[in-house]
Amino acid sequence: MKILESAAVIITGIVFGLFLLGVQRKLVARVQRRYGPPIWQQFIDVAKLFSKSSISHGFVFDMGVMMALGGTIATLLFVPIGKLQVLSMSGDFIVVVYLMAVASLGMAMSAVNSGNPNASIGVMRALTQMFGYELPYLMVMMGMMFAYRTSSILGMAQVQQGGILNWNLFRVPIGAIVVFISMFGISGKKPFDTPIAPAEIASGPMVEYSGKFLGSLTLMHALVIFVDISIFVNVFLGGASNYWFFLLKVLAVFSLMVLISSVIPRFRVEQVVTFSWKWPLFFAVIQSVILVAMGVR
Amino acid sequence: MNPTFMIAIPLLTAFLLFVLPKRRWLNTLFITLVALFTSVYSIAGLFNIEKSMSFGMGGWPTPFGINLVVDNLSAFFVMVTQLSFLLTIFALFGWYRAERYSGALMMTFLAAVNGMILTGDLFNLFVFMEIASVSLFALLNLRESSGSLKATFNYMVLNALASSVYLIGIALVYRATGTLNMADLSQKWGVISEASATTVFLMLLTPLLLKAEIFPLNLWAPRIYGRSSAGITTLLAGMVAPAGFYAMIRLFSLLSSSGTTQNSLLILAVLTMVIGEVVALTRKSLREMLGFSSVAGMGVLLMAALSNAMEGALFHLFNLALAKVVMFLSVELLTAGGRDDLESLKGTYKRNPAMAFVFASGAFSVAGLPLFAGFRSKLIILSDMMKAEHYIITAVFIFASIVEFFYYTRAVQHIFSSNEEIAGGRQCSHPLSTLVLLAAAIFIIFTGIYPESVMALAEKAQMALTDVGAYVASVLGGM
Amino acid sequence: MCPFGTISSFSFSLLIISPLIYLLARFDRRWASAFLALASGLGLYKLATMYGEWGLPSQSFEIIPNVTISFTNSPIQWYFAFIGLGIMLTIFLFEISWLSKSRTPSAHIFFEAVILASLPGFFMAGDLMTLYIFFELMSWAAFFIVSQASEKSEKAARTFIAMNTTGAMALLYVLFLLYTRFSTLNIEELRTLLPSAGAGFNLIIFALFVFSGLIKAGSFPLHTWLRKTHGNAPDSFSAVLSGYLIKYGSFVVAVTTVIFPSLLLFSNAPHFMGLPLPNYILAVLGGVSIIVGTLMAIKQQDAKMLIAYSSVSHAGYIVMALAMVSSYSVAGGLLHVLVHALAAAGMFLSMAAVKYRTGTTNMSELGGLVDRMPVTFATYLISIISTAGIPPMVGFVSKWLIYQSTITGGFIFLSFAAFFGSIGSFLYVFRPLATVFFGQRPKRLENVREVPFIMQLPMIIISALTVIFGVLPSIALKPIAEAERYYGIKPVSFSFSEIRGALGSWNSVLVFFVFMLGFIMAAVIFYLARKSVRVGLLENYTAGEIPREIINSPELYHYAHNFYRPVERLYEHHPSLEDFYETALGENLKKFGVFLKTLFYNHRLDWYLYVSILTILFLWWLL
Amino acid sequence: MNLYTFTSLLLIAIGVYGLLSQRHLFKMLVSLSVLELGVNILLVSIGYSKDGVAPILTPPEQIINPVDPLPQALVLTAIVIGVGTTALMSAIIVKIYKRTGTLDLSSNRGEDE
Repeated sequence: MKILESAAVIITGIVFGLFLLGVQRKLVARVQRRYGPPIWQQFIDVAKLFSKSSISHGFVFDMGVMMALGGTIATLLFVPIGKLQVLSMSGDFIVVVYLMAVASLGMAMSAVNSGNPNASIGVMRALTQMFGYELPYLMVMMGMMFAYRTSSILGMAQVQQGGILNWNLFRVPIGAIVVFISMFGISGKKPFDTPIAPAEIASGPMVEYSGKFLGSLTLMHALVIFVDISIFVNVFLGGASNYWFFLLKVLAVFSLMVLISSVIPRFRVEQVVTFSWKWPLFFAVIQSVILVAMGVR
Repeated sequence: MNPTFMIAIPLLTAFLLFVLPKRRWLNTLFITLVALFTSVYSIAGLFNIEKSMSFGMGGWPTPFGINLVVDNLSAFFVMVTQLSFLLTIFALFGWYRAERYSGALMMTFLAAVNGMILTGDLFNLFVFMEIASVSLFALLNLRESSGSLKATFNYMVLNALASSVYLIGIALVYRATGTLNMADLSQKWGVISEASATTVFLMLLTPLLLKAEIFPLNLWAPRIYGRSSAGITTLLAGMVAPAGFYAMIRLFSLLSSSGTTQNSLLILAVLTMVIGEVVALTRKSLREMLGFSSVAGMGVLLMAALSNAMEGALFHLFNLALAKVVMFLSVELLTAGGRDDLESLKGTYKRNPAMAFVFASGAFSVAGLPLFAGFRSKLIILSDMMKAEHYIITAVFIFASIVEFFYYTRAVQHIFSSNEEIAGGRQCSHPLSTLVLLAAAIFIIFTGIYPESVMALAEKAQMALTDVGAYVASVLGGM
Repeated sequence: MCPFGTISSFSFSLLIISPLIYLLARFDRRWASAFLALASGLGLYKLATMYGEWGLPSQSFEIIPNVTISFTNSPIQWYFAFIGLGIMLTIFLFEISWLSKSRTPSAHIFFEAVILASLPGFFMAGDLMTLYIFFELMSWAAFFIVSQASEKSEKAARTFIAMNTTGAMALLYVLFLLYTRFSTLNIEELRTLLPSAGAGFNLIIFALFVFSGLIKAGSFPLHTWLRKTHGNAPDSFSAVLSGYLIKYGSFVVAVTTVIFPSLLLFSNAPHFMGLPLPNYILAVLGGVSIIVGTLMAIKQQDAKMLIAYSSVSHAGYIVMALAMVSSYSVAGGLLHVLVHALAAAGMFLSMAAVKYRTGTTNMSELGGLVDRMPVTFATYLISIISTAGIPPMVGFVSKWLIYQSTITGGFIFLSFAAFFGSIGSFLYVFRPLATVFFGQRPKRLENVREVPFIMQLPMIIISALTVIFGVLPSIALKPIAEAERYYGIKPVSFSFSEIRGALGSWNSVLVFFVFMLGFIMAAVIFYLARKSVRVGLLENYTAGEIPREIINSPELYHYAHNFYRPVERLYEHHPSLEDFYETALGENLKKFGVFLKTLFYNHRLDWYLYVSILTILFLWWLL
Repeated sequence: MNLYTFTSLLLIAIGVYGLLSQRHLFKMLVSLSVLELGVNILLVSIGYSKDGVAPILTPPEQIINPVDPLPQALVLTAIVIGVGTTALMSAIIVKIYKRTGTLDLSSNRGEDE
């Protein structure tokens, strides 16, 4: 039973994640008054990438990619998706956040081992940026965990039941906004896309990938976006008891993100840090002070 | 033990040297044997002193004539000075042959220092002090190469001044009480009014403070230390200063002094310590550094003595004297009388590993590193000072110890530096000096691990110091 | 026979035979090192047999009345000693081969024998005086080892000894404060006696203990000796310094907060979020230490100095956790001691291995060593994963436990510091990975080989332990829970595979296997696809666009210098405590000394008069 | 205060002033001698009693107003010591002059600071 559920979760993640990427391309195109590719274009791309030949730069280059994809898949299993709760009983928020770091580390390792300086610079930028956006995110979550006395994602979803006004989005509004901003960073959306920045450093970490490597990383990217937004939905939007309803919420949040990011220019790399440490962090601290001092109403 | 021998034998030797054939090795052998004899005699005597004993000189009954007093305290100090002297003689053996004059001067000096410690009479103390000073001055200037003559001249003038003050003090004491015998004086001290008592007391103390290198009367000391050869500096640090210290604490115990006097002396002691340590930190020349450190060490001793840590002070005095003597000598042998700034000392352990080891053990002992003798005595001092609730002074002492630890480890680090190639091969010193100094270094470590033997002596000495009644009784008992 | 006799005799006999070890090293350094490895192994075995026999009376002898050299066995002490001996064992194995790079191998081994001897003496001290004595012995031996590496390291060693002696002397002062008050220095007795003393007295005791502990632990604001000392020490000794010597400080902090019941002592003091103010201030200092260590580590150019600052940051975690004295924080703090010991030893040893083969640890001169030194690389990788606190390694467990405490206590700043250090550590630990092991390999490093097996072995052991404790932290948590029980703190709750915190629980075995599952799935996907073509590092995307002569010089193609320039720029004008201590304290003291020196070097007699009069006036004013 | 005490104090003051104000080594030596002389007179003046008889070779029963003999003995010793010191110091001054060519204490010639 568990195995079936796990398979369902993984398939959902991959399929829906790729679907989201398709939606993104379509939406951006529409905002830019283009027609855009079909929504299933990403499926075609990934299938094509896996069938092509590729270039490897050594053992760590391969292993890093596997670590990245494997780490994300593992993370996915800890996140509750509607009623599909495979391992979410022990889905500790801190564990999930750190498991995602395994994936990032794998990818960074692999990219740097390509020997291309652009990749190194990209990884440096990614890490720098992470230094910026993770802090406000974690500070808000600290307040939430203190207030609810739980670090379980499922637990946080459950306390919000009973009407839309019980959602943390309305109980913890500042925090929700801060986390929403941080999610741009996690999913690498503008203005937080300095690591990729095709015009400056030739797609940064991705510069040396081809064929199945690029395919795996696309899958990973799709999964990261899915996991990330799922956490947001669970923590701030009350989760969902219904599988489809959950996916709908994810889609809604994602669409909002894409719409916003499609009209914003990119930060310079140090601007990311100064910005994140100035406003989101400030509000995050305010929010956690409020949460610690007064709890959740 | 009979104290007369301790004075008479060296003096006799000094004169005999002029009768003996003019052979350097013979002179050296002779004074070595005499030093050995007096040392053994004093140390052997130390272990069978039951109570204090007084010896009247020249057939006079005691308060009128001069008397010598042997008790555990004076015997302890005689042991310290004798050991310093013996070490110096042995360590310089083979490197520095005593000629007739210097041998005679050294013997006179030894007799005078022993006299300073053993005497029970204020004026006699003055006489011995002067003899010690004069023979020391002569020794300082005997060799053409030895340091600054002007420094010596200054020292002599200051010394003469301080002695004059002491003489005035004696005049006042005698006018008021009619006695110069220390034991008798301690009985009659109450006759003097309190204000004059303080003045007289300080007058008597002046040359002792000068000898014991207490600020501000120690301004002469560092230059003498920095410019003189090892023989002289060891005599200064290992004999004159302890003897001055002895006379001082003896006066403290016999003559009651006011709290203000004690406190101001305590502050002077702390100042001596802090100034000495801080300046030593900045000195590049090893001898000068050791000189300032000796000054600071005397400050530590006086501070401990005045803040109820007498036992620790006596034990520390033993350790300090031994370590200082050992260090001065090993520096002399390490540099072969040459340059002694820290940079030029880098890596010298390759040249003379034994002396480097000796220096290190002396340095660590003074710095108070566990396993070395100085650590145990510092511990006792600290513990007693804390018990007497001298919290701030203890903190200052601790601060001084940090500074001290730092510059000593720095010096040792330079000597043991492996980052410098040293020119020339090994230059081992005379096997006898090496052996004796190594034995002393090992004794330092041994004392650090089993301090009981020396501590027992220090404890007995301290008992003798506090037991004024027994002292007075032994001197005046015969009346 | 009392098993205790053996641990003290371990200490003493090692001290006594250390000159013999010196001679043995003169004869053959490998035998000496192997002998010491064997000795530490023996010590470990002895300790292992002593587990559970707490508080045994020990042979002791007095040094001043009621103050003895004595040893005792309590869970915290056992735990620290065990870690220390373990680290020393690996170092000695490493040095069997490494010593050939040392310029003074015999002296090195001799002083390390002294350090090894002082180890059980310090950690198992039943009496604070014992603690102090071995503390000093250790500093002194470490001082000489550090001096041996190079010209620079001599100065570094002086900084080290200056600060450590200051700490030791503060400890000595506090010992005598305690001694005058209670006439005993026995730790167990003081534990029961201290609550009877006043709060003011306890505060002084606490402050001085913390002062000395922070210096030793290398924690803010007294961390300044770490960079120079760790960076310039002989390479393998850096691992000892960071892996085990700074744990002395952690131990002193543990004594102050846990063994002396600080919560009870300050129960009448003002509280902040339920924590007594002194404890909270200490925790904040720990937090600042995390932040400072992280920021400074990011901007280092030398791998060893970078790791040194990472030690500052980790010392901060330990201090912070121990200061909070809750069930989770103490468990987390103590576990973090193990984590950092393993991680720092792993990182420093791998850097020592790199230097052994390449002769430098300056990151911009290195690159691409992953193919040449795979074991070293793997050790470094595992150690940094643990340092950064990423799940399958033990580093995550301790951080998770610390978070439990900061979050449930509602300490916003402390949580912030903990998160800051955790995320920042991704940055700085990645840098040596990227610039030493990855990227273009300079031509002169073409012929670098992996270090000999005897040097790989300790690295493999450390990596294996990091993983094993990461998957099964319950092994390490067992003595920790025992320690908490012993000192009256609610023990942390855990089972074979699950750790239960205040906010939730997680299953370490499950996480590990899910991760492995994910990895296998990814590998299956990966290997089902078409096989890739292996190419060299210089053949990459930009290959066609760069002139041949530049491509042939891989150094030009390696992004390593000023790696985190964008971040560094944010705080490049920061004030430096290191300078502050050196100029404000050291230099000014020297200037003062030079000024005082002029007192002594004047020929004129009237000068003496002036000085005397001034002194008399001073005394008059004072009294 | 009798005349002797007064004289001695005056001499001591002159000596101290001389020591402090003079830079010339021999002048300093002379000042020191004056100082010592003053101290010696002070010592003698202790034992002084007006119209006293020295208790030398006089039968004890005839002494009505004896002079204390002890200070005189002390002074003898002090004088001897003073002579010794003075001689030694003159020797050193000569040596200083030979080496540095000056008798000025405050000059730094020949000094290796």
